Amino acid sequence: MPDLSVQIATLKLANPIIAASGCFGYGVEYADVVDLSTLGAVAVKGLFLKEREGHPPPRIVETPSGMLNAIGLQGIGVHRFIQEKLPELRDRRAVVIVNICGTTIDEYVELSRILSDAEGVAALELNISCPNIKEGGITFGCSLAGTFDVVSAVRKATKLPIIPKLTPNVTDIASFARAAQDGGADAVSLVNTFLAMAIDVESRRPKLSNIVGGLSGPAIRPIAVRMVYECRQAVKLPIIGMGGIASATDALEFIIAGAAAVQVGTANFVDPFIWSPLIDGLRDYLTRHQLSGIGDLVGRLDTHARDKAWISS
Amino acid sequence: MPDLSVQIATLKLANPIIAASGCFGYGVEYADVVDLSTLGAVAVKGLFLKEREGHPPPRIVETPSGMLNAIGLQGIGVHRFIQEKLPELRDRRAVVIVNICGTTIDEYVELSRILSDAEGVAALELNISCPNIKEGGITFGCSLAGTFDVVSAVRKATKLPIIPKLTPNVTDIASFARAAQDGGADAVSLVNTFLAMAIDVESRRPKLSNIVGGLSGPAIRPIAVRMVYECRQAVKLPIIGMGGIASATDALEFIIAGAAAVQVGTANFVDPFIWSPLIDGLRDYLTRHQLSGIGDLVGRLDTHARDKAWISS
Amino acid sequence: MPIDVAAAVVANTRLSDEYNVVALDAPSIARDALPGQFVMLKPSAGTDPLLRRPFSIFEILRDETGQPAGVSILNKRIGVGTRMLFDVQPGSHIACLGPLGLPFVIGGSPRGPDALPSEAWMIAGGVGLAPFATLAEMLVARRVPATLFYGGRRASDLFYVDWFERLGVRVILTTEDGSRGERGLVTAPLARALAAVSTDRLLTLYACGPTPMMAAVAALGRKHGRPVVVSLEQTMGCGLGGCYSCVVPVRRNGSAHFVRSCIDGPVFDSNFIVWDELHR
Amino acid sequence: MPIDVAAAVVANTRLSDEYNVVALDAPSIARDALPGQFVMLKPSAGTDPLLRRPFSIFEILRDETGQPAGVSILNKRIGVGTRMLFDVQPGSHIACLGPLGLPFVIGGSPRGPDALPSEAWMIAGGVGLAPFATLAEMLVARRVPATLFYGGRRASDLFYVDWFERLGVRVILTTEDGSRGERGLVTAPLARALAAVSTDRLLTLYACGPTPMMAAVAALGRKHGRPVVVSLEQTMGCGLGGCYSCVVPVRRNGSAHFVRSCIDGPVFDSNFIVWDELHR
Ligand SMILES: Cc1cc2nc3c(=O)[nH]c(=O)nc-3n(C[C@H](O)[C@H](O)[C@H](O)COP(=O)(O)OP(=O)(O)OC[C@H]3O[C@@H](n4cnc5c(N)ncnc54)[C@H](O)[C@@H]3O)c2cc1C
Ligand SMILES: Cc1cc2nc3c(=O)[nH]c(=O)nc-3n(C[C@H](O)[C@H](O)[C@H](O)COP(=O)(O)OP(=O)(O)OC[C@H]3O[C@@H](n4cnc5c(N)ncnc54)[C@H](O)[C@@H]3O)c2cc1C
Ligand SMILES: Cc1cc2nc3c(=O)[nH]c(=O)nc-3n(C[C@H](O)[C@H](O)[C@H](O)COP(=O)(O)O)c2cc1C
Ligand SMILES: Cc1cc2nc3c(=O)[nH]c(=O)nc-3n(C[C@H](O)[C@H](O)[C@H](O)COP(=O)(O)O)c2cc1C
Ligand code: FES
Ligand code: FES
Repeated sequence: MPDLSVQIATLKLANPIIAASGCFGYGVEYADVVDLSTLGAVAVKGLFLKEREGHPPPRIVETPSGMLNAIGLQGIGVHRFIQEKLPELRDRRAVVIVNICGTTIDEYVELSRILSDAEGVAALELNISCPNIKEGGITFGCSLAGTFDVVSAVRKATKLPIIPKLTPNVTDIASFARAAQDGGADAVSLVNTFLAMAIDVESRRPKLSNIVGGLSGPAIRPIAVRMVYECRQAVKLPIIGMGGIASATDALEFIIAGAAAVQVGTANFVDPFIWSPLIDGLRDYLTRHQLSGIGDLVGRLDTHARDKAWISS
Repeated sequence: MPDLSVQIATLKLANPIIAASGCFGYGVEYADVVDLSTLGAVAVKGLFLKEREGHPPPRIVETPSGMLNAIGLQGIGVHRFIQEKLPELRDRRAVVIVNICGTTIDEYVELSRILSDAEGVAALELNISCPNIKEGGITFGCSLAGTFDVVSAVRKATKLPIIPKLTPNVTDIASFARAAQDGGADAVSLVNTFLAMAIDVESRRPKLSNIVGGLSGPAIRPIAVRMVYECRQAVKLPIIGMGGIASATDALEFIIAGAAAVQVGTANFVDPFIWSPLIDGLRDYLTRHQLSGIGDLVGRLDTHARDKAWISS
Repeated sequence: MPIDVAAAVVANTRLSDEYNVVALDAPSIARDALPGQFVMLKPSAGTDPLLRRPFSIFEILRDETGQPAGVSILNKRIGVGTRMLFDVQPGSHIACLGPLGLPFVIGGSPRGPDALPSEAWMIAGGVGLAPFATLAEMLVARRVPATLFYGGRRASDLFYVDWFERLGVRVILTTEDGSRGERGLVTAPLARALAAVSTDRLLTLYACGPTPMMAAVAALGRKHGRPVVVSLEQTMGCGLGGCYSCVVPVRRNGSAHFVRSCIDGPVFDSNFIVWDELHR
Repeated sequence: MPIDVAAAVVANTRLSDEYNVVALDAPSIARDALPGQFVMLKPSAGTDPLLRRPFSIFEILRDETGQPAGVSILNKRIGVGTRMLFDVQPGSHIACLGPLGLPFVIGGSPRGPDALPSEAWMIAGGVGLAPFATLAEMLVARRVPATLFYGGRRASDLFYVDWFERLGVRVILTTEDGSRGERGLVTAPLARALAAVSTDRLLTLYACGPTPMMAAVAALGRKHGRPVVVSLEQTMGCGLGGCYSCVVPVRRNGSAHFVRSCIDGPVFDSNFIVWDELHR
């Protein structure tokens, strides 16, 4: 039986399959359809200190093999999360990664402190990459100094593993992975959504109330895989890859490109029962390829045959 | 009868529909299936000074609602183009935009000089954004100074309209549009393809011989529309928009977002007879909406209703 | 507890060139489904279109022995997914997730019989008829006198009228062009009836249809002091509370909040909806 | 001049659980098609899968009066698009672009009869049979004695053998498991036959199948001084020369160049192909 477990600092995952933040509610919504303890981890919906109502609808639009969202981080805030959701997640033995968002470094720090004291939080994912809100988040995620500053400030505030989540809307994502590493991150996760928009041509209005939103789903997978591959070459940190994963094969693409674990977001909307086929698919692959553990596969892209250029000038 | 014509400096298009570079051969390949003179223009395959063999196959991979390509700019070079292809394009009364690529600024300048002397070239598109070749091109396209330098050098060498083609693989594409404008461009075209990759998980090899390639097709459309919208707000230059256009509705999205004209690439592979439905579709829309010309639509996105935020915090 | 089945298409019955009924083989969903609940259907395999589409459970289909064998949906062709369902071939399979959402409440609890209304009026606009076939069956089973106010654009947009009448439901029809029933909107006969009905009748209104229609029914209900239960239609990414796409503005403790209509709805007490802010 | 038609599926004939023949109503393509040409089919509407797939024209279908009425393709299910074609419903429509590519040459020109070979051998591996039905008809029509060397994995992978024999083609079969014909690869009987045939026969070989098979046939042809014409299968984005995805390495004036196999092929003189560099 091959070993699917993954260790990232103190974060121990039974398998590399994580429910992506914002695509799995607070986890408890899905307790009826999937045994939460069978997932590698659950990354809960992005939390601010305070409650937020988010953007008015329309909040999503379907696009070719993808979707745009501009939810605007509606959420119950960290305190209600700890009171109302965390106990149930604990009872269900979910490995909980809390995705945190702030408008200032102090907010990230305060969130980290509060969550470090809460029982049942396994790691913090720093959302510095949400394209849908003007204030905060992305302003850190699009600046190397900002990324470094947030990460190093949070580093001082918590012993929990910290995982900055990187935006793909940058020229050189690998430099952001490096900034995160330098700031003391335990891993990086990527990618968040691509800033995008859709227009209703009859009314000539944006289809989203927020005008722009984030593109996710299979459409973005090839770009996300490339970004994981680039980060793999730039940093030693474990990488948590995501973007359009909808099958075990897709997950394996990310792992072979360099991801130690993966997250699945949009595909859960289409198929909330996707989890055990995903996990079984990884196990079957390892068995079929006679690999003893998933770690043997991470970053094992064979570019050898491709390195020889032929008549190409 | 609404007016579909578009004027960009001295470049006069009968309608805003342009065949995208690299997706329409040298134009002559399609003379059997479409009357080239009915297109707004034909952007021919990227040309270097010299002939190039390009990358070994596999050169394309299909992805969800998209495709990757790493052709590696195989091409006949500018001299053979002028001798072997341009006369036929002229005979067929095609409006020809030549897409030029160099590894140095001098090469762009030389190409511009050579093509300025050739009869039947209507404009130059500066490919500073091809993600598939290591040398040149993209090194200019990913640096603001590089973009400015190439454009201003070419500006001095030619009276032809020059249209730098921007890469989407940057944090802030609008700043590149500004650099192009500052350099003296007559328009900008965007987007080129997104750097991406796909892996065959069974062999653990990249699916493309070049390892990475460029993502095009409907998958990228929402990102491309957003980029056109951003550039529209940043520059006064006409914008030629593209990325995943496969219907008149798609073209209208770009136009309403701010594009004066559009290019169609990948969709031509799927449907080489797409051109007249596209052009007719634009005309029908204008008629239906009682607009006298396509210019009345450019950038006419109504964000009013969306500007009011409600209970969103 | 929702389940996902690859449901075989048992029949595709065209009702007009816009409407059809798709019968799906899904016994376990049929067994659990309650009136007002919905399913999420994947119109085609592959990633274009990517998302599932929500559909009210129209009928509970039964086998010869009367056991629940499947569900049908009443489909109106308005876009890419509903077109695929309009053209679906019997024998093919459709991923069907359900039952989802909160059901209609008659009286106290969705399952229990306590405090039934003395009368129930259903107000349907167009495809808004869909949730009322099962609701009508439940009302009739519990001996609640039921009326259906049913409006469409024209006579050929009205379906299952005989079916409701055979069940014992009083049906009042309107069409915008007057080709069947009263000419105009369904709210006109409804308004008259509300003015006429005795105030000591415990009357509940159930409305489903275009948002403006539901808003108008809600206003009429408020005016006449009658509870109005609505079934809202918002774009839904997941149907399970995961994405927060389907929110509707709901008044709670004085202030308005966005509430997920997939798990806290689609059925709502209309009094709590902030109608002016509801996306149409 | 290629055209694009929304061709109705006239029949979907399953030959095995992997192979089928799809008959398409496309008279204008059928009228123009020459042996060795291909069509680009869009397996489904929508953008997933996005691209068309290339298929050899297998048969020219004719109406009662003998007029060309359509084309069929011999489809082998290997991926998403070929699976859709395997499952395609008669009555549905498939976008079919063609005829495309350069046809087989017998003798001088594809249309003219000059300098016919005195004998033609077709070597087919698996689905590589596809272009040979129309070629065989043309050979027979021009009275060129024709032989088909046809190899598959097992007996159930060999199709249309009677059809070729009825046409007057000599058929030599091999299967990898020996369940029909000679056990082994098709190149074994071919090698023996090449060694045996009189050198004064003007013999041309036509090969289509897996790249290693075609390479082996090309090598045998070279060894025995016989011309070998191959029909190559490369991934094609457009089929019209627009994308440069389908290139094959061809020796020209001493050096190798990438040549588009959609418009400069798919049929090539094997001597010009740089077999070691051909993508498999
Ligand atoms: C709880 C609920 C029950 C419903 N019951 C029925 C029913 O019984 N019969 C029926 O015909 N329709 C019903 N609808 C509406 C139905 O879901 C839409 O008509 C359908 O999603 C449109 O899909 P499309 O691909 O044809 O349209 P497109 O416009 O191509 O769809 C694009 C996207 O918008 C969404 N969308 C578009 N219109 C609507 C809409 N009116 N409501 C919700 N989402 C929409 C789609 O789901 C998809 O995500 C119901 C909706 C909800 C929320
Ligand atoms: C000129 C020509 C004639 C052909 N004739 C036939 C025929 O008569 N019968 C038949 O069954 N097949 C034929 N093929 C092969 C057929 O095109 C592929 O089997 C088919 O494209 C696979 O599509 P898929 O979606 O099932 O596979 P996928 O692997 O899902 O396809 C992914 C992509 O790779 C391409 N691809 C995959 N395999 C091949 C291949 N072997 N050749 C070319 N492209 C490939 C697809 O077109 C698509 O773009 C021919 C190919 C060419 C080039
Ligand atoms: C509706 C929706 C809401 C999201 N909310 C969050 C969020 O709160 N925090 C976050 O870091 N990422 C959020 N994301 C991004 C996803 O976690 C993920 O990075 C992205 O969707 C790409 O993965 P996918 O293609 O598998 O969905 C959200 C995505 C979607 C579609
Ligand atoms: C096969 C292929 C080759 C291309 N070659 C070029 C090129 O030579 N020069 C260039 O500027 N862009 C090239 N492009 C990019 C296209 O012109 C266009 O910018 C991009 O594909 C997005 O548009 P689309 O989605 O309509 O294809 C190429 C794209 C493809 C798919
Ligand atoms: S549809 Fe996803 S939360 Fe309601
Ligand atoms: S398939 Fe596009 S050039 Fe040959």
